[in-house]
Amino acid sequence: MDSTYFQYLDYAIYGSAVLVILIGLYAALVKKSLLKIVLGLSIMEAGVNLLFVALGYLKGGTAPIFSDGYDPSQVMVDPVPQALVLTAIVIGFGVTAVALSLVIRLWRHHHTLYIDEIKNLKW
Amino acid sequence: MVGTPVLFIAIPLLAAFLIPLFGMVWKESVRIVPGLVLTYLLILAVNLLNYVTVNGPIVETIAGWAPPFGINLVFNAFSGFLVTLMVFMGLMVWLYSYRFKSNVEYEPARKYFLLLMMLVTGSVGIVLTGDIFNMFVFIEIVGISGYALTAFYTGRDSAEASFKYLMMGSIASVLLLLAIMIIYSQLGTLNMADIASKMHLMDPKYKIASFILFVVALGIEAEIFPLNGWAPDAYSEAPGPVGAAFSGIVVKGAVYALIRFTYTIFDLSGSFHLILIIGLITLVVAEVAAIRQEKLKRMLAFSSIGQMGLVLVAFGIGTKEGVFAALFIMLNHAIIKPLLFFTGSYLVYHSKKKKISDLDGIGKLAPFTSVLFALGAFAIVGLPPFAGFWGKLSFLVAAANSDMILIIALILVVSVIEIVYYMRVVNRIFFFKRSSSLLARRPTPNAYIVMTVLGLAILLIGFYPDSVFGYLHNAANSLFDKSQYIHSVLTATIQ
Amino acid sequence: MIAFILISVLLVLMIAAAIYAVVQKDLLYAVIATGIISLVLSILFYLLQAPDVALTEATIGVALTTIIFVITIRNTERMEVEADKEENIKSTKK
Amino acid sequence: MKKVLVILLLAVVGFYISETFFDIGFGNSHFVNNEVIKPVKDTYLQQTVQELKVANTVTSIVVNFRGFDTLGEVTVLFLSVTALGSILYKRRHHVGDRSVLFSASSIVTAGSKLLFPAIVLLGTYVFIHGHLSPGGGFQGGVIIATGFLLMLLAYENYSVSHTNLAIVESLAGVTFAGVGLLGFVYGEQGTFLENFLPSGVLNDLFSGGVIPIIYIAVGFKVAAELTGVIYTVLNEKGEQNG
Repeated sequence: MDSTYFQYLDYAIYGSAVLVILIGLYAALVKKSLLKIVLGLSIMEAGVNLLFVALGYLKGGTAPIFSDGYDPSQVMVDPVPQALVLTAIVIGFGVTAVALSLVIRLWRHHHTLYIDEIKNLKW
Repeated sequence: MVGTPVLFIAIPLLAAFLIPLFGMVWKESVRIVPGLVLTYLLILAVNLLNYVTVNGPIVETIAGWAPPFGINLVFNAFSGFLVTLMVFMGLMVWLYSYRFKSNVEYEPARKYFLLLMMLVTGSVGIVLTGDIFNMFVFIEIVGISGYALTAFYTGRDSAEASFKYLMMGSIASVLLLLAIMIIYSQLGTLNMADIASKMHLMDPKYKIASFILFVVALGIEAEIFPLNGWAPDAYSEAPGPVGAAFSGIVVKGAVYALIRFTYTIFDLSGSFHLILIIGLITLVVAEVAAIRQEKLKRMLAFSSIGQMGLVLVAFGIGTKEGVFAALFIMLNHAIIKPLLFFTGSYLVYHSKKKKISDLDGIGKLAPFTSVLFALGAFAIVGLPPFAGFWGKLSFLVAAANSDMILIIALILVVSVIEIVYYMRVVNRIFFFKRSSSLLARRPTPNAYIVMTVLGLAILLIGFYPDSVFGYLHNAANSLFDKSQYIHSVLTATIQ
Repeated sequence: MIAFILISVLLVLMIAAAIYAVVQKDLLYAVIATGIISLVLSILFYLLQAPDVALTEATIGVALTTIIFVITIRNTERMEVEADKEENIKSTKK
Repeated sequence: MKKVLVILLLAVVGFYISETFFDIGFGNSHFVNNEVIKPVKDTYLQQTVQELKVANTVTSIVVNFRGFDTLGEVTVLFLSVTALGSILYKRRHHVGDRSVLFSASSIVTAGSKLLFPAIVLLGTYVFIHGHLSPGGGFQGGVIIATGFLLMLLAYENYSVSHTNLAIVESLAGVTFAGVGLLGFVYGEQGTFLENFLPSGVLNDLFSGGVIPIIYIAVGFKVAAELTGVIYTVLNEKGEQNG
């Protein structure tokens, strides 16, 4: 593969991961629908996960699995971010599930997902 | 040695997994088992703390890999002190809610006690762990238990408060992950001691970036000023004991993390000043907000945020005396604020809006709770001879020794504000005419025990501050001895 | 070269899906767009030599998260009512 | 007004973060100084072959080196199931009041019946081979949970016993923590979660000591927990809206 493409990709992957985080954060902060806020949080987590995995990537590296036919001369990508992201994804799912259950609870009481109608407390 | 630090995590987890099974056999066990676990943890904590004072820190390795590779737990005088405090408060909260929740059905009761136990375990884990990613996992454990406990009552606003808390918590965890990423990308390790020993190699640019991310992320949990929007709602909408648990246990864990990062891991010169300034802002804003509150629990929540600001200011002074004062204030706050929450939630139990004005003249109806509330109020504003006095005194001494005259003046002004709003409540309780026809609720026997124990603790520390001085000094020394922390972790062998 | 084009397309798709998910008023479509983000992400993980993470993201992100969102929408409401309601509230307050 | 402020804030934050990450660089060894730092990943890659005999390094990190994280992670899932139950708790339980996403045709029902065993088998395969190939307890567990999801969607009256789920979940959790505690007794160094069984041969199904055992427990636990999550949310029928 050509090295110039890689140079472009250097920026593209990180850049789009950060962009996705920002889009999610925007949705979480600005949107008025409870479900949109939760969606924003989960988009944000997706961006962070991509950023983390991209951080562990090594050019020309292989997956860190020593299966029968692996080539000892090749470098392996960093396995640590992958392990951490694995944990982060599962935790993110747990938090999303709790958030959605809260959305259902709020719906049960207010019959709306629109945040301004729910606001009894100061935000 | 009587046990190892990992039991603080392993035993509650084992119990948590077993509780559903026990519950199928004997329903009452879901209430009792968490209490037994917490009692055991308290015994363990006291024993280990005494062991540590004599023999130096315990570094526990996990999965048989020496520290930079495996995760490790550090039990030294500083973390041990906090763990003991947290577990003690956890036990108190459990005891308080043991009968408080007796009118609740089996299923919710099981979940309540399980989540409460995990809240304590998670906070203990934050304090004990020596690994930044592991800390993230424990913060999430605390977070999820916290969200669920906040929304425990099916009233309208509790779910809203919880959702707010969850939103802030999720953003915090994303920022925390970003900070962890930056550190990992530079130093290739996640172990705190290892990071601390290699921190000088890191480019200042990355240092600052990750430090800011850490402060913002942990600041959300530690209720630092612009980030604490969730706290008053969560405190006032959560069940009374949970509010006490938040102020007595959870916040302590977050502050610990913040302090560990400032003191041990990062070697930025401006970090102490940053902590000092955010502490001051938090303190002033929270106390000013507290004076305007009409609901008792919200007032207590803002007062709690203010106290945490005071703790951060004390840590930000950056001297050993400052740390000593900060720990003393933390100890006082951990004992007094739950007492205020406990007594307060009984005083406003029958009032619909939980307003302070509903308390008029309740002192005659519920003398015991009222007197203890007054005791707590006197103690937290720092009147002698109660516990809070010594904390504030040592703080003023520390500030004076560092020539921070302005800060002393500011703290005194804030203390006056504090006195004003607490005395206003006490005044209403004892000297106003009863206007509403509401009756006071009699505390359950468990609540009597808990309140008495906490009240006695306040008096004990007030009259014999020497009884805790030794532990606090050791804790302050161990926080300051950065090289010893690094050394003891990195050379840790298996006991 | 092929990998390069593939990655570029995937990244563009991911950002487009993210923006779509945020602006779309129909929450069901927004949720499906989020599912597409996860799908793209799992392919990217695979290309970045992280098959474990790819498998996890594909199962949790694509399947489970999407389905519990869909169930929640089913239990609550499907459209994000924003603009018109805002005016309603303003008018009622006045 | 708020939107503009938020966008400005996000622009600053985004610029700062992306600037930092562009500086770190993509795809190269970005550690400050490999000789001095000695990144932990090198040791992981080495020891997973030499000591643990686990082919998949990610598995060995997740289950052994950083097994404590995984214990915490399973706990997070466990707690979120508990939290879900407590948040959505209702006094009066309407059994069979499940929200129906779509009315399943006979093709769907027959197909899911056919697919269900295959999915469960696939999930089992994935978590049993977690130490050899990509995948493991989490992935396998999730796959099995999707199998149950399929059945729940296809059959309106298909139900999963909460008691059974709780039993599976508890037993799996106890296995995890119990195996961890056994490390105290039988481990060479007597630490929590230590590998106390012989490691075997690399790329053998029975290799890696306790790692496959823990991962299988994780698989069962995750499957039970996620099925519980889906089941709880699915049975939460709100007012139908159109």
